[in-house]
Amino acid sequence: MRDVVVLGIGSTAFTSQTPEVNWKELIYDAAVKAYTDAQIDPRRDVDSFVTCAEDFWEGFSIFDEFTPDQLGAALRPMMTVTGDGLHGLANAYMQIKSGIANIVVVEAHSKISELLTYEHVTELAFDPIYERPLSAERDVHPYYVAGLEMNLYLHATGTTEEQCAFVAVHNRRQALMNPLAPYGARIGLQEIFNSGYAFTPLKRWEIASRADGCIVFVLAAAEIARRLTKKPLVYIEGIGWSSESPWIAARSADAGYVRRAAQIAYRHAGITDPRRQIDVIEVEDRFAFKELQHLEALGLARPGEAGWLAQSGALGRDGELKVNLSGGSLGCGDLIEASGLQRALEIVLQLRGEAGARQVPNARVGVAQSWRGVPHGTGAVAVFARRD
Amino acid sequence: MNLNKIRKDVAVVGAGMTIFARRLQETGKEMSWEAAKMALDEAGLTLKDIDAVIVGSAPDAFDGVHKKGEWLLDGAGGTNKPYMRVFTGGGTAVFAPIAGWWHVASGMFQRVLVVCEEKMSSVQPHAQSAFAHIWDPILDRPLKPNLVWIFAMEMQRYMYKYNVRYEDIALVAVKNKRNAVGHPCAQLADPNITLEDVINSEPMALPVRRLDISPPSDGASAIVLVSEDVAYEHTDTPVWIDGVGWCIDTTMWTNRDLAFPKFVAKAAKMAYEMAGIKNPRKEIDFAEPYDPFDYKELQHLEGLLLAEPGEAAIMTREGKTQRDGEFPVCPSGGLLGVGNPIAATLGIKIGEVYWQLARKAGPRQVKKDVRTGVAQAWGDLMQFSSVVVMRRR
Amino acid sequence: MSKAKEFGPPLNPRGRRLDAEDLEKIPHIRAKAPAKYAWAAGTAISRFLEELKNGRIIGRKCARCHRVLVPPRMFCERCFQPTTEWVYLPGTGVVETFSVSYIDTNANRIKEPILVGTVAFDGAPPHCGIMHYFGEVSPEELRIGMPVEPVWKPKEERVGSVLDIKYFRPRKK
Amino acid sequence: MIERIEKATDIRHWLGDMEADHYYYSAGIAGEKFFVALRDDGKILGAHCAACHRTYVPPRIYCELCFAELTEYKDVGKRGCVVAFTVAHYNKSGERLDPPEIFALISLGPDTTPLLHKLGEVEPGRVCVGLEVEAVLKPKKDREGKITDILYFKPAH
Repeated sequence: MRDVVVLGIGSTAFTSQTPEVNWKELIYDAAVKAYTDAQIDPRRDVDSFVTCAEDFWEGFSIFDEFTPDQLGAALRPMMTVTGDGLHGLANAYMQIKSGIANIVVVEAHSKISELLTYEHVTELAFDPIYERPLSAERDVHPYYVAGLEMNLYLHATGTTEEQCAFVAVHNRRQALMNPLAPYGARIGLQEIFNSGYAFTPLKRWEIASRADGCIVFVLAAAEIARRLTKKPLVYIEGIGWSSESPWIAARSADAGYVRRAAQIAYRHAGITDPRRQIDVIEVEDRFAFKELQHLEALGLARPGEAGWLAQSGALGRDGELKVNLSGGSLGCGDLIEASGLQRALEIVLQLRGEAGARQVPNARVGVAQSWRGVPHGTGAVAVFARRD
Repeated sequence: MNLNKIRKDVAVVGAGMTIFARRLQETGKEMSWEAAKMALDEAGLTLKDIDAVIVGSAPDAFDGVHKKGEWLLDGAGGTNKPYMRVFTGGGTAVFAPIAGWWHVASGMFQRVLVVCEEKMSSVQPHAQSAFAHIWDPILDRPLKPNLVWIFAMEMQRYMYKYNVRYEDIALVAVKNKRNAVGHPCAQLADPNITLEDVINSEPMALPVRRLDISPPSDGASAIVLVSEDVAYEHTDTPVWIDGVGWCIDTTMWTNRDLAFPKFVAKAAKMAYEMAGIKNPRKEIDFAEPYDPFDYKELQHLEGLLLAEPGEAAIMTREGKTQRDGEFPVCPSGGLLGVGNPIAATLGIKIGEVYWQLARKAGPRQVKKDVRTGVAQAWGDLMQFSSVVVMRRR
Repeated sequence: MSKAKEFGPPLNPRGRRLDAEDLEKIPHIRAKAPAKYAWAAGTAISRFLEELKNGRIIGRKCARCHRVLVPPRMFCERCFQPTTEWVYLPGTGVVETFSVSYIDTNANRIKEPILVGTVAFDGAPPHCGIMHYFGEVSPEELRIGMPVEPVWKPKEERVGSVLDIKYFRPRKK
Repeated sequence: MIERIEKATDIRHWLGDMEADHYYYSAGIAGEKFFVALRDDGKILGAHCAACHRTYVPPRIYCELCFAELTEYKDVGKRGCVVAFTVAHYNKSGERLDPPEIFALISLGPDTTPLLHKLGEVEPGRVCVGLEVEAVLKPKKDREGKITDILYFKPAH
């Protein structure tokens, strides 16, 4: 089977609003950057295009209609994955592995500032018969589900609220070093606690704010990429994805969706001892406790251990595990379906040595992980590496 | 690069579908399970044998559930498995199997389940309330369009440019609704329908009349795909997916000549090249093109390069596309006869080609000996097509 | 007679049909699904709307393929290059295709048909234009290729919307 | 993108929606069993998968793990214990809820899947994982075959 590499990346900055451009123009910007980085012409060189979007996020019954032009995909093979950016990467990866394409473009974006009823639409993802009526009655914010999950996790692992708050402090501070990130801040534990309970035990400032932005990846078969670029190639060594039962009541304490996704990705990548083998880590942290839960599901910490690592400063550029140096969702904003691709972007920058002030010296293997957010248990894991 | 050396060959070994109806009591999850279970049963597999699940479903605005794919997950068999939803509008019916194909062809998975679901009866007062939002919000929606308009405008342009008579187009509706009499899931089968019935049916958006249109439906369909490494463990007569293609044209539909679907031709060429088909008219034995409207069957046959522009109408008039004709088209009864639960038409496109090639189609079995069939679906704003070539070896 | 003889696969497909009168008899939920948006019109369409308010149609030219794109966009989807120039169009054109619609947006039947179609603009490449209504013409007279011109709303009623054009009518000689 | 809008006032937004009049959600085949039993008999039903030793609450017509058809419905009773809970302080508009709403996952027996519902007649500070609770139903005449026919679960004594 052929190897798959990242040939190019492009991203806009992430901001809370993007009033000056429509979604097409936003995506075009990121696409031009990615094609310039990959040194390709999308009209000539690309075999297939993938976009990641959900209709209700965008406000179109069939958003797929509105995807091709801004990527250079008119009259070309192009598709929509209703999933996170890493799910999009997985399809591109399989297309290249199957030989049906040599170069595939993956785009994921957020124009979520244009959705005026985000909370209602989020609740629309709940089961209409058994779940939605419970929160609809008093118009309760759908993020209560995150509070439930946090309670499950804390109870199962003995992790403390304070340990979770450390994640929110760290990721916001880390974001100050990421020029793309809008939500960097120098705050302490006290500010997190002062923000108050939103959905006990979850606090307000442990919840990521939303952001707009777009990220484009160009993937290629390794043998093709070698002919096209002299840049160091970042290989996708393995990619996996998995889902739990969609019922809110079926949420697991241990993020089984990540554990199963990681099993697939690690098997392909030959990762047997993740804590030793992986140099940089980007995990989903829309809610601060999720970072800890996901680290454990990725096998990077034992159940209940991640909180202690956070508390002791072991999760950071100078710690044992280089986690969410981009600032994560807490720092970059909740980019909706682009969240996973934002994680992958940071990993590629780190492995290429282009991460600026955040650069981890000699990073060679990185893992990016996504979660599709409340109320579902769906996630993906991708392992990237330098081979040179 | 020789593709055959890279990829795993992929076979269909089972298919299933619910009945198609205006309204079903089942939830989307329950319909998905009914179809998926039937496909697994035909393949002699259980859910535990399945490595990954691919789901196809068209607008969330029909079912009224955001992230509909996630919601359908347990009914589609995705619990604790790699689960993927793809979405290319109406083209999803034949596109979800293409996504299933690369799950297997890539070597990632050996046995996958592809499930397609649509519940159009949830949206009130009418499926049009969901279709109203497929248009550009600034340029089109202020004009308060109806989905039928785009078909009417496309049909008008098609008839004008290629000199196609309405009477020949209406014959497609007659043929497909009669063919559907042999289908146990059919919603609008009619053994006695005549050309006059179609021509005299009430005007919707002229040139489109009531009987030119397939009905909105509830339904689900599923197929099981397996790798060449295990195909013969499950059946002696696997049906192989030998070619896949898909293509989307620009969003700016008012900037295109709507008469000929270039995107269908490009998708078809991609699939034919992969299947090693040089002369599609000679090498393909029958077709299941997407027929949400009668003229679309003709336009799609031409897009599939199985007829010259304008010729498909003549083939229809001469009876060549009848089930016992020299080139059977929509022997299932198509969307016009069986029903149109958008993505779930998987069962009458890919499903029918599979049953025909496996010689399991019962009274729907076409007369001639068929070895190569093509299934096609179409979607978005008259801009997307997916094409699959299947063979019995 | 067994189903298998009557039909080929799918054998014994399931599904419980509901009639309209069953709807209230079985357990169900009726609910609204609030989904409201404020889409950014973007660089090109913001200007397009502003010019509609002025009673003008504006396009955007691609320096690579020389097409004038209407509705305008800031990049050409064929060349994948930024468009470079604003170009006013006369607003006249020909009927590219049309329909005589006896149904409205919610599929309700209407007596007076809506005449709707696409107009290919003069000064733009072939087939390039917008969707709109036709007026001051009977369904029988309307035909593909017919020269048409826009009928604008009075200036004070225009708000920067495609509805600032009332409809297109046959061009006066 | 080379040219951009440079004046803030030249930017246009377009207001719209993606709404139908409303949606009709059928409760489905298993849902009909569940809601009729709840409405008419005040019972909470689950569907049992013998192969997986699992009872689904609310019931399904299939086992999502083995895909077996489930036909065995059983009354799981109205008493159970809290598996997880949260106190929700905000509504969708970001306003504080007073009083807050308590949501919980409630297990109605061994090997049953938990049910998502609300807690009532209890101070938020007194809720804990493992708390024994029982369902409080609407009076029979007010029950309409909806999940809200169960008002909430309250501590069992």
